[in-house]
Amino acid sequence: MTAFWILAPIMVLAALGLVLARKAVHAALCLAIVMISLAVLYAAQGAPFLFAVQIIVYTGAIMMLFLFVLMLVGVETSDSLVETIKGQRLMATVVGLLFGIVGVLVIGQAVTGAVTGLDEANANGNPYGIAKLLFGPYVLAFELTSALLITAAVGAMVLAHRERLVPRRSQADISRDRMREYAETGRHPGNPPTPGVFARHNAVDTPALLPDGRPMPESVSASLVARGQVRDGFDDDVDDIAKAIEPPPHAGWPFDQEGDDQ
Amino acid sequence: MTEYITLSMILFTIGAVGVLVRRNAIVVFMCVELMLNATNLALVAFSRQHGNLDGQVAAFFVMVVAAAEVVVGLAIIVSIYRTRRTTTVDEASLLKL
Amino acid sequence: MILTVMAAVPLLGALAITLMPRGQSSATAVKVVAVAASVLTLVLSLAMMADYDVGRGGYQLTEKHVWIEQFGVHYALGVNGIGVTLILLTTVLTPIVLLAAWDDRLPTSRSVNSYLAWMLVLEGLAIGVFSATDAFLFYVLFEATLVPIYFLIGSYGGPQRTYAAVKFLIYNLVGGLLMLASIVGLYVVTSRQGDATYLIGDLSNLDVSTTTERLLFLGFMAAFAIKAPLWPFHTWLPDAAASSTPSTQVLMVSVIDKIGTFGMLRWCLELFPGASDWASPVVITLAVISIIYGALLAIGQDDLRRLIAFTSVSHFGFIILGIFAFTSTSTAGSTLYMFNHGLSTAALFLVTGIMIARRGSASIQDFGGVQKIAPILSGVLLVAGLSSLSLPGLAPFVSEFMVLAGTFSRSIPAAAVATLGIVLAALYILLMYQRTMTGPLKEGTEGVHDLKPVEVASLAPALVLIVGLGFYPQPLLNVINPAVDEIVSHVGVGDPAPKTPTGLAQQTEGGEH
Amino acid sequence: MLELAWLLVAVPLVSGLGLLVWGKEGDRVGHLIGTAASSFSFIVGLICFFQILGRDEGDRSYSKSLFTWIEAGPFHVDMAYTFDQLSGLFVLLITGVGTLIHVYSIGYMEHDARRRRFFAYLNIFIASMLTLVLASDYLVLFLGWEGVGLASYLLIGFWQHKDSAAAAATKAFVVNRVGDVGMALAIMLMFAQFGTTAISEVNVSVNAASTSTATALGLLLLLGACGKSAQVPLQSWLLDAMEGPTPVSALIHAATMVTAGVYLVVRSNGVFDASEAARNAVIAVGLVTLLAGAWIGCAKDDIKKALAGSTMSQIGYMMLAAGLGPAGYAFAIFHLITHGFFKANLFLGAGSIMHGMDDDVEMRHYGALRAAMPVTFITFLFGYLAIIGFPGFSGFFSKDKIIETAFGHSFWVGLGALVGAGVTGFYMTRMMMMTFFSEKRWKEDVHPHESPKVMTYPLIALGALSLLGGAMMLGGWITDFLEPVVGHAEHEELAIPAWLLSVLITLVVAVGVALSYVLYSREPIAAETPADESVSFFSRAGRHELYGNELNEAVVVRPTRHLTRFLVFLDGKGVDGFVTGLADRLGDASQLLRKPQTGFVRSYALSIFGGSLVVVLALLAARLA
Repeated sequence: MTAFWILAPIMVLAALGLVLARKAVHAALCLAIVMISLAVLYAAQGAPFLFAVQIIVYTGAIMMLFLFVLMLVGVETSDSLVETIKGQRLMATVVGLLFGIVGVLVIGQAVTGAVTGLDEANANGNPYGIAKLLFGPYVLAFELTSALLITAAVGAMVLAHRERLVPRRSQADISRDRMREYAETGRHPGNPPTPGVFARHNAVDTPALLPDGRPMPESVSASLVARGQVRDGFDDDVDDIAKAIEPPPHAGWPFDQEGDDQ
Repeated sequence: MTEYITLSMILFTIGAVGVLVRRNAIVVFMCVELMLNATNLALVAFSRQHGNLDGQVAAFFVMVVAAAEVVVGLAIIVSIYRTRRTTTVDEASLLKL
Repeated sequence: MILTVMAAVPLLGALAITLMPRGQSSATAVKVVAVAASVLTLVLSLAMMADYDVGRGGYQLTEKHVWIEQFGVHYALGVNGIGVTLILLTTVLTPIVLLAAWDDRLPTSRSVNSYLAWMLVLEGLAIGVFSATDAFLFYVLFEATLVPIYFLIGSYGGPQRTYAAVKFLIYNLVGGLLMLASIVGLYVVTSRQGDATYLIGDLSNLDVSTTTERLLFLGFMAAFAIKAPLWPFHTWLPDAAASSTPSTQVLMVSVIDKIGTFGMLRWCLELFPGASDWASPVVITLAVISIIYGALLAIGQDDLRRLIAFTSVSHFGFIILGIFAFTSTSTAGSTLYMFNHGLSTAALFLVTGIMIARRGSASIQDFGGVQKIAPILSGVLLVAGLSSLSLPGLAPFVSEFMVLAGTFSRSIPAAAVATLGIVLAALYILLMYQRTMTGPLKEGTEGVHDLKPVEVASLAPALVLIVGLGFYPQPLLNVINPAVDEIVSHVGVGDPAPKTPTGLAQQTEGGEH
Repeated sequence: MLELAWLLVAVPLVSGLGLLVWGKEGDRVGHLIGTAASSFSFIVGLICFFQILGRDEGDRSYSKSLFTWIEAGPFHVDMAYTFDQLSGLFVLLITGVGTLIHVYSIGYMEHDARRRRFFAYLNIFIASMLTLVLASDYLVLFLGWEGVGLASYLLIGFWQHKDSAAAAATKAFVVNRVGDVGMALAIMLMFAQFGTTAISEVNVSVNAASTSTATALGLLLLLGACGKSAQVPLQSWLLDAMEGPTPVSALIHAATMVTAGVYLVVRSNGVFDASEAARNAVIAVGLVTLLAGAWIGCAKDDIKKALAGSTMSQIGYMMLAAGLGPAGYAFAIFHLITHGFFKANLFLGAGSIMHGMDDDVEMRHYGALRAAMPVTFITFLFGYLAIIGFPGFSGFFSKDKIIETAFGHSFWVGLGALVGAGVTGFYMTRMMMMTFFSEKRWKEDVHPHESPKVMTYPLIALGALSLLGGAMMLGGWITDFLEPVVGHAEHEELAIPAWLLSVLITLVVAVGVALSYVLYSREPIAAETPADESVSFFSRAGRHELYGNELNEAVVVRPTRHLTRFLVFLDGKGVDGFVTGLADRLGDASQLLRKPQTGFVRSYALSIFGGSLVVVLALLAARLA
């Protein structure tokens, strides 16, 4: 029971975190926490099979799906928390509170009586018990869910699949377009330099340098720029080096021949 | 036993409010998942209360359905994103008189 | 069998006309066919009159075939004194109307074929309605008459025709739907007492609780009160009349509006005597209001057609007053009034129609001193106007006086106020006549030349009938009386006996004179 | 011939309608046919009259029913006529004077293009007046009553191109119609009360009915009579009716139509005998009209309007006599007949004066016409002497008898009648002075000449009748003749002997005449009507017809016009507004319902969530309750 009292607050906080997080990724993590602690609770409730399924299927697969789609859709789309529909937030909280109170106070008390526990049901193992039920009375439901899963998979594929309306752009096309664009707009036909070229580092977040020393912002991937994680500390490196090679004020020969190359 | 039900009810309500308040489609979707998990918790708790495994089987089925639903839901969100470049729920507001 | 034939002939005529080629060249041929069809119906109606046994009363020339078995609906036709009078009115007026429509200028895009076809359809339906003795059949035809008038106003009327047509339709449909509720109520009530039936014979001695009877009555009454404009429901009539051709006005006001009062007389009184008696004080007050209200508004009108429409509202007030006074004199008077009002309003509408067509405007101010350049026209207008203000010697006076005398013995205040109507009637007709016909010739009215022989020929029958029936209404009254006595005895209120019958006075006085 | 008495009505009616419908070619001979029809009726009337004279005292009333006019349930009306002493006298008066006026109109309307139509209307008038007089059922009487109203409408508005004529015609018809409301209500009351509207039966059974019914009946009939005979409440139309041609004024607005009211009262003597209150009302109306008419007569400068005022006053006399009960009926009829003669004579005289003075009616432009129109002058003089009651002339006999009976009734009523006689003397002398005796005030291009023979012969005939009319009174013939119809009246003695009263009356009249002579012969009469301000209150009131028109305008016409305009507004905004308003409200309601459909998924989600909450609460409530 102690597990419950430890996990319950965590779960509630995580749930609130899910709702209140600014960034979608944080919300996803909170949800993961909730799911895992739920799994533990299942174990505490004498449902080891569900414990495993929760961890593997639910948190492992479905949560990952969410993260995957978040990545696809753009993790950076943090929606502003300002409310557009007039009175929506207020009403939502009011109705929510009311529902919660009613639920907790009334339904909570409704359940009385001793807990019979699952010892004899899990006599020869929880998975065995569930399997007996699953392939006994619930076999039809089981088959139906399989059909459901198939259709869901096909459906998702159909939805996400985009018909190729335009013929695939071959390499020849790409080069011809690049040259035309260069002619018309003067845009450099070649690929943008990869980050880190001629720069102090070859890390992904360090922009490449132009011959005159200015950084090239388009060399860093857009998502890093959007997230503001582009290393720009390039100027201080230059200063350090400049200071390092700065002749002492009173330095002699190699540095005071400024007159000869005018 | 009642504390499990209370916890599930709290999670369920938070999930519901989350659905109503958040504007990002994916977060809304996650809140729905939270609500489903809350119900699973209640199911398991009751199965233990009554001493038979039906609750757990129901929870199992809920998980299956949730999986199918997430797949299709996310596919829809992706296709909306791809056409509209946005995932906020309020953008798709043409379905009105 | 003759009733079905008589209803069918105009419908077939209409069908024939629609099939005939359209366009200017065949216009006269179309008109000739139309008039021929209506004259044939007139001949048939005279044949009907011949073998209608006046003395026997009750429903004659009946025919009955089962139509919808489950509802107990029959295709049942039959005609009593009142039905005969109104069918005669329809068959007499339609040829006159078709003749009057001979050179109506229709909106360019419309062909004369459909214009005349709709009128013949209207005549056929009207004959059907007047001879239906099955409540369901009556209701169906009652609603069917709305369609032709909607199209006649909607596509051939004046500038505001669509508004007027839609208003007319909605007004009457609302009434119709209320009546539908009662028809359904009837089915429920009759099916509870044995098999469901709609025949007027079975329905008239229906024992049903007073509240249901009153509700059913209100359903019927609503539809009829809107159709024959009773005071609060009259606003559609002036608009419809103001924006439709003279022929449509005549058909609408003289024939189709009579279905409302006919319905009250045959269906409200026969089916729900108790409820009618219960509702009679209210209806009498509304009728008196519509008499005075219609007359006052007629005085205040500037558009000729609206003026005549409001006079009809006033006359309908008299008819309804007569019906709901439940004395045989007043009821016979209101039936005769339906016939006479049909004639006098037809004459008025047609004459003013000719005036408006020639002058090009319907407002009274645009006329003046027409009497000098069109004496025959002004003479006919004067006679029609005098019949409308019910001058003794012309037909409407006989019926109006019977209505008033009958109502007087029922309730003195109602009759007294209604009699004021005859002064207002004199005002609105003579003021209109004075403003349009007398005084110096107003410039712009030179175009109003006198009546052509064909026009005089089309108006003459109506005028001759008005004068004839004014002096000798008895043949028509003999037809009406048996039917009316049945209805009044059916309502059971009976005639109030005179307080000091002459016989009694004779003895006391010793008759020394 | 009595059974053919219906020809009296039929022939003028048919000839009237015929002339109306007849085209242009009828113009040449139209007027002759009209006069022929009228004289035919006169001859038939004469024959019938002598036939009933031939019968003995008791059964001089012949009635015959032609056909059932209206028969529905208890309501039964026969188209029947009764030819008895009273209607006989009237028939002779109507057809006699009518024919003379037809002859006169041939000359008077000579140069009027629509003469055929004029004679048609005259014939229709004669026919409807005869229907009125011969009717033996109140409804048939009502038929004649309104027929006469229609004829007067057509004849007053005969010169329709004049706006004033058309307005006067409409006014006459509408005011008559107000009277007819009373008449119609009376007939309805009879039907409700006695179940029949036959004149004889009603007048008999009215005694059995309660006096309140009799009074109501009497008052309603009086209202009808006032409308038709232009008595005080409804008298405004008579003076405007002078717009019509002069023969019309003579026939309709002097001799026949306006006396229809008196005929009605006399014919319904049973009703008036049964109720004291009704009789007093008739007396009151008669007296007031008598004085009002005389007053107006004194102030009017238009010769026809002055004569119309005098007609009103004389009919007041007749009404007064009729109101005095059985004693007065005979004298009312006697005065009615003599008045028919001399008033027609005066009007036709005025007509021939106008004929000579280029249709100018202004007495101020007359003067010294006795030389220019000798025949007109003499016949006018006879009429003048008859109307003021100069001894020996017809007026003397009939008016004295009325004043005598009036004194018998009550002193004040008698006095009123006496004063009336005096004032009559005053205004008639004023008219004679201004027209024939004072100095010439003619306009430049006017040269009066005697009217053609066809106009003067009727004048001479009427002049003679005005003189000899009194003969009917020899030995009280007329009272005995009418007794079976109007009922016996015992002759009560007055405080003073009869001859002394006659001398007194003649004296009063002489005073009136002298006063007027003095007033109008001293200084020359102004050629132009002096302005209202400079004239005394009496003349000003007289000129405005005692402000009768202004009263009608204020009390009736203006309120009705405002009411009509308000109702037109109410109908447009109120009733119609309500209906179209209903439609708009429906539109607004549907707009309102559209608001919650915002399109946002989350607001729908909120409503689902709220719904589920409500369901939970409902379940709890159900469980707990």
